[in-house]
Amino acid sequence: MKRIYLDNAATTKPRSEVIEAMLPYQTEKYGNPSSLHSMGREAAEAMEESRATIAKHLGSKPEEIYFVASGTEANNTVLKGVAFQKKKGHIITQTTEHDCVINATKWLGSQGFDITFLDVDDKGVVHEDTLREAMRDDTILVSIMAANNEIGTIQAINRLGAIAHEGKALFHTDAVQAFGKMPLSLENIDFLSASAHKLYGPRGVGFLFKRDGVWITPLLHGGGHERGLRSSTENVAGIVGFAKATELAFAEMGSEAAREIALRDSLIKGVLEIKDSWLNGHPTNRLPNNANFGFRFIEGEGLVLRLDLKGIEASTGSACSSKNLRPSHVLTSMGLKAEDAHGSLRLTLGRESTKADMDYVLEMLPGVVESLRAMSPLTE
Amino acid sequence: MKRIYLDNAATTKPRSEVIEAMLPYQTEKYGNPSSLHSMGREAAEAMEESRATIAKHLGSKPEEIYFVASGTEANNTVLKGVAFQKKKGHIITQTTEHDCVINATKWLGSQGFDITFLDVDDKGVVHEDTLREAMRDDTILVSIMAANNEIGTIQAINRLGAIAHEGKALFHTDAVQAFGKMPLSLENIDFLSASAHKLYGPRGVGFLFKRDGVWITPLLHGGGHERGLRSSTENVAGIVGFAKATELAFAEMGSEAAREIALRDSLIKGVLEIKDSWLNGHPTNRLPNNANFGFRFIEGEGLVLRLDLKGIEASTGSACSSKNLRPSHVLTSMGLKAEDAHGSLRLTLGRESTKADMDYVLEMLPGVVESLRAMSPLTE
Amino acid sequence: MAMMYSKKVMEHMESPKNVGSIENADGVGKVGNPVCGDVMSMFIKVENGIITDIKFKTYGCGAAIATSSMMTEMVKGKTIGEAEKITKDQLAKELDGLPNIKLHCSVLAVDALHKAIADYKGKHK
Amino acid sequence: MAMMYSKKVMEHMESPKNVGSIENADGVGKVGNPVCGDVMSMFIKVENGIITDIKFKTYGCGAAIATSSMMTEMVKGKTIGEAEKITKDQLAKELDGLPNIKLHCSVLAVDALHKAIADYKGKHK
Ligand SMILES: Cc1ncc(COP(=O)(O)O)c(C=O)c1O
Ligand SMILES: Cc1ncc(COP(=O)(O)O)c(C=O)c1O
Repeated sequence: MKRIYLDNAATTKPRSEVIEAMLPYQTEKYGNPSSLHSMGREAAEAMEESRATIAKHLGSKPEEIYFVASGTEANNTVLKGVAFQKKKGHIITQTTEHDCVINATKWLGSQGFDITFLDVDDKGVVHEDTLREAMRDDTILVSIMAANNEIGTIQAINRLGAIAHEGKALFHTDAVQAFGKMPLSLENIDFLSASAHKLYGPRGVGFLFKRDGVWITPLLHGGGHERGLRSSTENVAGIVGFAKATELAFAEMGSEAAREIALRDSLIKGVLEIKDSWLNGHPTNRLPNNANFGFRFIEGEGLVLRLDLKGIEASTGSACSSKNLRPSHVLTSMGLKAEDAHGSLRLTLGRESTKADMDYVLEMLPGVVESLRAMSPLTE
Repeated sequence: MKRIYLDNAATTKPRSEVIEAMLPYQTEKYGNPSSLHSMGREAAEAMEESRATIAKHLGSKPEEIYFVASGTEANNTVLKGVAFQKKKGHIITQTTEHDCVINATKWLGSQGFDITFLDVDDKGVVHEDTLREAMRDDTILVSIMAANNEIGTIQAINRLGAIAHEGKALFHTDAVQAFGKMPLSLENIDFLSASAHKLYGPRGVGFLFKRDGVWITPLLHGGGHERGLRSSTENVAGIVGFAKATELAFAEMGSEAAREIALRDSLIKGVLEIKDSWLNGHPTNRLPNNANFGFRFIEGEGLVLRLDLKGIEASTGSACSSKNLRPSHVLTSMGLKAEDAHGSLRLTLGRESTKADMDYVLEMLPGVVESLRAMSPLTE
Repeated sequence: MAMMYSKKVMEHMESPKNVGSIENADGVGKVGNPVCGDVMSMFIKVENGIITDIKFKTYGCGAAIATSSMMTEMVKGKTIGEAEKITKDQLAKELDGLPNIKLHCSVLAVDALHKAIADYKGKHK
Repeated sequence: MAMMYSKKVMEHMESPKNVGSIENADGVGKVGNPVCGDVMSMFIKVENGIITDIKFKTYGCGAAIATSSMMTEMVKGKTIGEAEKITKDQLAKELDGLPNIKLHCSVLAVDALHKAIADYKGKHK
């Protein structure tokens, strides 16, 4: 059976160019960049070239890019790093952030920091006034994601960053889903997180952009790698792979986004013909590859497992949600009732998605929904 | 020019079997283990098999193994995780630990924890009495490395762990250099850190053994991966590679250790014929692959660079030391004068090291030492 | 650890047995709450103390559907007394195990059956 | 960021120029401390206000050796006045740059030369 992968927000298939770029640094060029000998220096050079490549595309200085092992680590590094550095104060974030921002922030709340979770509207958008009203004299950090992983909603990070900077707060954005998929301006941003595996790069590598002149407490203390911010022997192969993935993604960003939007919109149109279904998130201001649907009377996991039996790989929301039973906090934050939030289906397109894939989904999905509804006691 | 890699304590060349085992999970089997669909479940299975493999060789339960991104992360997770969990108390470690243990502990000192750094003897050994005397009623954690990265000295972790457990303290061992190179008993150990790239596995993956029934505060909060202890989309390829490297290392552990010891001892014997040279660390109770020499009147970096020009890749001590100018804290802790600590040379053998390599080093090294001494104002 | 369903669970998920409702059932039990993501209804037909027919409707995850389906299979043809003795552990075992996080689904299936039996007993006192 | 030496530094490291000492030197300057890991001695020969010969001995890292060697090359044949004007930045530039962490080595080389010149001046007042 042909398999159709529509879970690109969970992780992506590394491009063959990425694998090829990585391989030498996994095999022959295995030096530790901290080693003084030739092989060490060769590894250090590859790493610095990768840093420069990423910086160029992001629009930062190379020395503002710090390699880490994941988006989660980048986010934890900023949130805890600012908090530990400032020792006390008020942190603002919002309700539809990724679990790693939510849970790191909640933990800081338990350590004596004041936390505000901003509300979003029914499309998942954080309003500027909401942030403006929450700002306090002792606000040390505002963290608002660039684009949401479940519903794809894009936030106005440039304007929100400006509001944070009207006060004394630093501004962080989790761009794990957005980096390489849409243009990002660093104008009002002090920290930005990204993860390679969302962009056809390898798992196990991410980066943190940290504006020069801001210092934060490291999360991983040690040998002083990454200019003291993130110690650990560097994953050179992963870093080289991330740079290659970045280069390729930026080269085709505009055209690929347009292609995916067209496919995705045809998918949305078709799916919404199913009775008692709706689109979660913003109708237009969303990531090019994201579609997220609700279906009344049925539960998302059954939907995903039955679609899988038809060769369609999808998700109920964040991939992480398979680890707990609560309905998506993103959907309930937008005002969905718990029972409606349980019935969500996320389809996230990728480079390899085709019109034929969309057609196949539109052919299969109504029957799957139907069969689960026939089984549901809620339709009675 | 043939190149001879004698920096295996810094990092190792991933085995071809490891690269092969990883490749499918970088290319076709790229699912996120948290995804419910087939490819996600396939990735989850590969990950759990890897966990089981490592657990079997370590002698733990699979669910006591937590994958992380590096040895540094494993160590930071334990030190900070115990500290944050207990909120206050006394932490004991010792002066020749890796920078990541030293610096994480010092930072905890700045956060209100009491810290004791135990002294070592002139071979780098921590004595049981030293620990016994330092134990206090409020000691929450004792962290002593299994084997040192610079001088290879092996600590009696089983007996030191027993002493920690006579009190109420938990016991951690940094086994980043020891895992897979020597037998380790978990009898008196609550936490153990390891890193794949020291064992012919990939960079960017490590594990933390955490005994069941002990809970610590996570360092990376997030989606709840690794049973809530370490969130981040899992680096499945890296994990599979680590398991393969572990399997192969344990299969040949005894014979390879014997082989390396024989080579290393012949090297030591030859090098010590150079005037004003000595061996750092313990003469016998050291890692099979480690040799660390001191040469009076010359500085280590020059030595490493000049050996590199002859095709020999070596190190002055810890690879990390290329980032600061202080003499090795390990060597000064053992009582070496700063000027003698500056002149150290670490040669760490690996699977591919041969007798011919040792002979070549013995042929080249005396001349290199000589030429640097001729340049040194200290010989006057 | 990631959540993994056994092959047995997946089979029941793919083709659940005894889906539907029974008109004029002798006993009906409905448990769960859509807010929590699981609702199960069980319908039984009883003749001479034997459960001759049983059907279910379930809103919920794969484990909820599979345990419902498995329960109906195990119960059909058994006496009320035998059926009442089926435990959540037996159910999970017959399904070759359930992920820890999903064990509550087997509780739900047991509850639904007990409620249907209680309903039957209440009506036929 | 990892430490990277320029090709020029490595060349001087491989074959440093003017290594050694000068017997009966007109000026000698020794700076640094073995505890810190760097010691440099510079020996100069001066004729008619021109540094006609210069040699060095250095205990230290690659950058220390390379800056010493480069300094001797730059100084030889220059007048005392010209030699005194050589700055640490010129030295680093001639070596195609030095890692930040190693910039102090260029300071050391300048200091050693200045001390040798001061020694010469003190003796020939
Ligand atoms: C003893 C010891 N602990 C910890 C580490 C850190 O491991 P990693 O580089 O994987 O972070 C190393 C090596 O770098 C080491 O040798
Ligand atoms: C918005 C967002 N932030 C953070 C993360 C965490 O990234 P990683 O899995 O690389 O830790 C993810 C994905 O998992 C994400 O979608």
